Amino acid sequence: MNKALAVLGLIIPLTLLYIIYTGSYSLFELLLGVIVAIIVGYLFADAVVKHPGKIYNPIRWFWLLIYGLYYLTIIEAKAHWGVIKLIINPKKMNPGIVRIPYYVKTDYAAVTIANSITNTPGTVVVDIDEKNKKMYVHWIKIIDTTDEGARKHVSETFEKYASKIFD
Amino acid sequence: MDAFWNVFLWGYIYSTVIAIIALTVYGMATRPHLVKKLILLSILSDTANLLAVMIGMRKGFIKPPVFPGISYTNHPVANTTQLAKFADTAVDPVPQVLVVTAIVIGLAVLVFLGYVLILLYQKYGTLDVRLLEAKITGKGGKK
Amino acid sequence: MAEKTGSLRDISLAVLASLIIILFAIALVNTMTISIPPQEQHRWLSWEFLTSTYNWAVKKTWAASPEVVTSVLWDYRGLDTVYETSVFFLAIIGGLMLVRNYHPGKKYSEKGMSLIARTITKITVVSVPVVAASVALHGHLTPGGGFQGGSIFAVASLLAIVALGSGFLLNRGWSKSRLLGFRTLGLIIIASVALTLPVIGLLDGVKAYVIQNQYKPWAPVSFGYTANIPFLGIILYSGTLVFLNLAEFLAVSAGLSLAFLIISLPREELKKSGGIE
Amino acid sequence: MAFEPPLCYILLALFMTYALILTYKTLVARDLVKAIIYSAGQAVAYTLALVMMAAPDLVLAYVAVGVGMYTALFLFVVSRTERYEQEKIERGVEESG
Amino acid sequence: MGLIPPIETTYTLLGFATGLFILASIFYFIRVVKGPTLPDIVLAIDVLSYDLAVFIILFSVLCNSPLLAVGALPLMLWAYLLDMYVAKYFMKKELGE
Amino acid sequence: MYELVEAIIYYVGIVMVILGGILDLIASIGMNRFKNFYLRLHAATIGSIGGGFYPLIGIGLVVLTIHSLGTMKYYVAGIAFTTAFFLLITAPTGSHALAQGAHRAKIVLPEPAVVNRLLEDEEKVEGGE
Repeated sequence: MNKALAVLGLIIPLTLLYIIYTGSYSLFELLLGVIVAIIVGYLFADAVVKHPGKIYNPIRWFWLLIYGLYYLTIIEAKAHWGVIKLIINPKKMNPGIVRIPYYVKTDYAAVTIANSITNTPGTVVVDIDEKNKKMYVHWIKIIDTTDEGARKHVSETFEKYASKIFD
Repeated sequence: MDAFWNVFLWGYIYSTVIAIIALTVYGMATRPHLVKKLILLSILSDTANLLAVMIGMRKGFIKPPVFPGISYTNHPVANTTQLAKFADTAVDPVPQVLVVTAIVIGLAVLVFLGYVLILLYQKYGTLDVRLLEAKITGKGGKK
Repeated sequence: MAEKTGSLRDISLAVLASLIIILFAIALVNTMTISIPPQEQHRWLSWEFLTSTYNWAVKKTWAASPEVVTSVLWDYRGLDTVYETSVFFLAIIGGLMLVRNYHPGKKYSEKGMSLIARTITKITVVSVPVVAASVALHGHLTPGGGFQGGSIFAVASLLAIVALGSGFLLNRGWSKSRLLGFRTLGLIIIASVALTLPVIGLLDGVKAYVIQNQYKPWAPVSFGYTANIPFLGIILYSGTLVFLNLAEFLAVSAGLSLAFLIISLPREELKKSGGIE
Repeated sequence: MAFEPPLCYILLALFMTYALILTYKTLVARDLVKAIIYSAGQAVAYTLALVMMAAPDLVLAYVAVGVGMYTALFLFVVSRTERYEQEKIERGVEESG
Repeated sequence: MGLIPPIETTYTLLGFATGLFILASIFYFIRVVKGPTLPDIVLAIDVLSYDLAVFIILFSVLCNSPLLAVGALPLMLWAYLLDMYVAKYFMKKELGE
Repeated sequence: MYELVEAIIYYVGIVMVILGGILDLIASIGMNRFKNFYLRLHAATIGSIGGGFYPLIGIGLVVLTIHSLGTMKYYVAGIAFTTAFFLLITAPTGSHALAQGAHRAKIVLPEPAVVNRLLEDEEKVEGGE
């Protein structure tokens, strides 16, 4: 039952991927896409979707959209500018690895935070400790070396949105 | 002038291909490790395939040999002028066809050789040709 | 000192080899087997293929597909490709000697890499087969086909093996016999598609060829090329091409997944099942 | 159009140069893993050369095979066997073997 | 129609961007050849693949042959695969675990 | 109205493509200027996001306004958007995996470093056991 719900939840994203990749929009292609999505979902769905109910919740999708727009425009622009300045003048950097705790529950939320951190130039997640819920982040220009201080500078915004989207 | 540049560039491109073939053949002959030989063999087969495709190129090229704009439901009848125009700008498809299967077959053969290498290592404990020779024949290797 | 002379010998050998090959190349160019720069006119054969595969006016030589490469691969030169597929099958079979005493049904390790790599790889493993299926299904319309889609699918399973552990696929039931079964199923579909028209021709008393796709004046049986499905429109499926592409997709993806699944079994497993010494 | 044929030939020559240099690095690398990575880079260069030659079918097949699978195969073999290629071997090892 | 500049201007701008990407690929390639350690080489090949994937799509638009663009997705994905192998090889030497 | 939307799409796209090219060039120079593998990871992030993701989206948008391509413009745009999506999720994962592998195997260590909590914690675990 759970698996059937998971497959149903995967049909829409996978069909969307199929249609966008194919690039021709007709009813027949849609049908083929749904068939392919069902077969692939049958093969792998239970590994990807643990709680199928979350896929059908439009509020989470709304927050994902807001977060995506905010992240891709403002945060990325700031971070890019910071590292470009360092490329022009490499003497100003202050690198090191800091420890950052995270307080979200699900795997997907943790991965969203980690990938958001890595995707902003200037910070890269080097290692992740699943048991103690800590990430080790290589930061090119350290402002604060304590755990909570570093979290405030690096990942607090991401965490707020990630818990809204996935928890 | 333009023709000179074309000939020069194509001479350069063909010489790089020939140099790669020479390097790989030389390396396969002289490097002692079997995995290195396998890597160079893969590069050699790819280069041969590339040379085949290169011979199929044409002067006014840069169109793949696929008639564009056809989908499952939208398939207009192509008339002779369209087809002639398409064939005039497309590259030669025959070498590409020969190469498509050659790539996958080459992969399968290399996978097979990889299995053989693993078995060889399990039996003799080395993949160096000189040591292997010594172990198989029971005498000293190359003197 | 010995090091130096060795490298000198290396360099001189390399120069000698490249000289020989350059002489060969000059000979080839002079005898006009290849031309520098590339030729302006088409060769006869390629012009024939390019103008006839999608020529609705001359239906006795066409393949009903705008994709010239796929139609040469599976129609004009189809028998050759079938042989090459079986060579590929035999190479995979030869590789199975590593796991002669392989016992399915036990739990394998599913450790994998870090949390991030595992989660993203799961998403990728779900998405890549969709792309592979799209490439294979449009093999007769846009670049792509069975070989290409199969190798893309195989890379997805390779990704699962590396980042999630080979247990992810093995515990899911992708056993050796099942994958080999899919591999054989692909070959059987290819063989039956190739033999359908000769059998029909034999029953009807007309001529037909192995791997015949479209109608020929001297062999008047064919697979057809369009299907009129209600609500969906007229679908161009190009005769045998779509079936052969799908079968090849199945065969290549199962075969390559099997090959990499076996080579990636943990060392103790391999030793137990291989029975080496 | 922006890409006249001579420009395409220059790009093709550039990518063939990449492939040549990486093949040389593959040949001389003593560390086999390094050699494998260089050969993957050479596969990327060949892919671009195939794009220049207008062969999309080959690009799809070759990227998967050259970058994805050759690398995997060789790394599997190397991780099962030994990593370094020795230039000289000790005579003592030979005698005992 | 008046709001969008003519198609030649678009092609000129895209051609300029393509030149930038080719120049960047040369610098990445220098890092591939120089890269002292193994992770450096892999990282440089990685970014080189991303760069060239963008170049493939730009090239297909500029040459007015859109079917050439298919190579971009595999090229980018298999670079990711290369990362995975090498990282796994570093961490435990046993790839199928 | 339709023309206005098309013009907005076009200008956003072309700006993203050219900005992406410049960012990619800067990132490639940074790859050569930075001294350490861990520092180069940051330049690589610029190369993958600024020099990969943004131009891909940009090309997808620009192609949608080139009508001479016919229906094939959806094909190119679809490939561009799909590639961008995969790039957004896989590029950081690749960087992370590479960094983790390099640090675990101690192939390169982040030097100079103001503070290295990861090394401290690893040593603590090893000392405790």
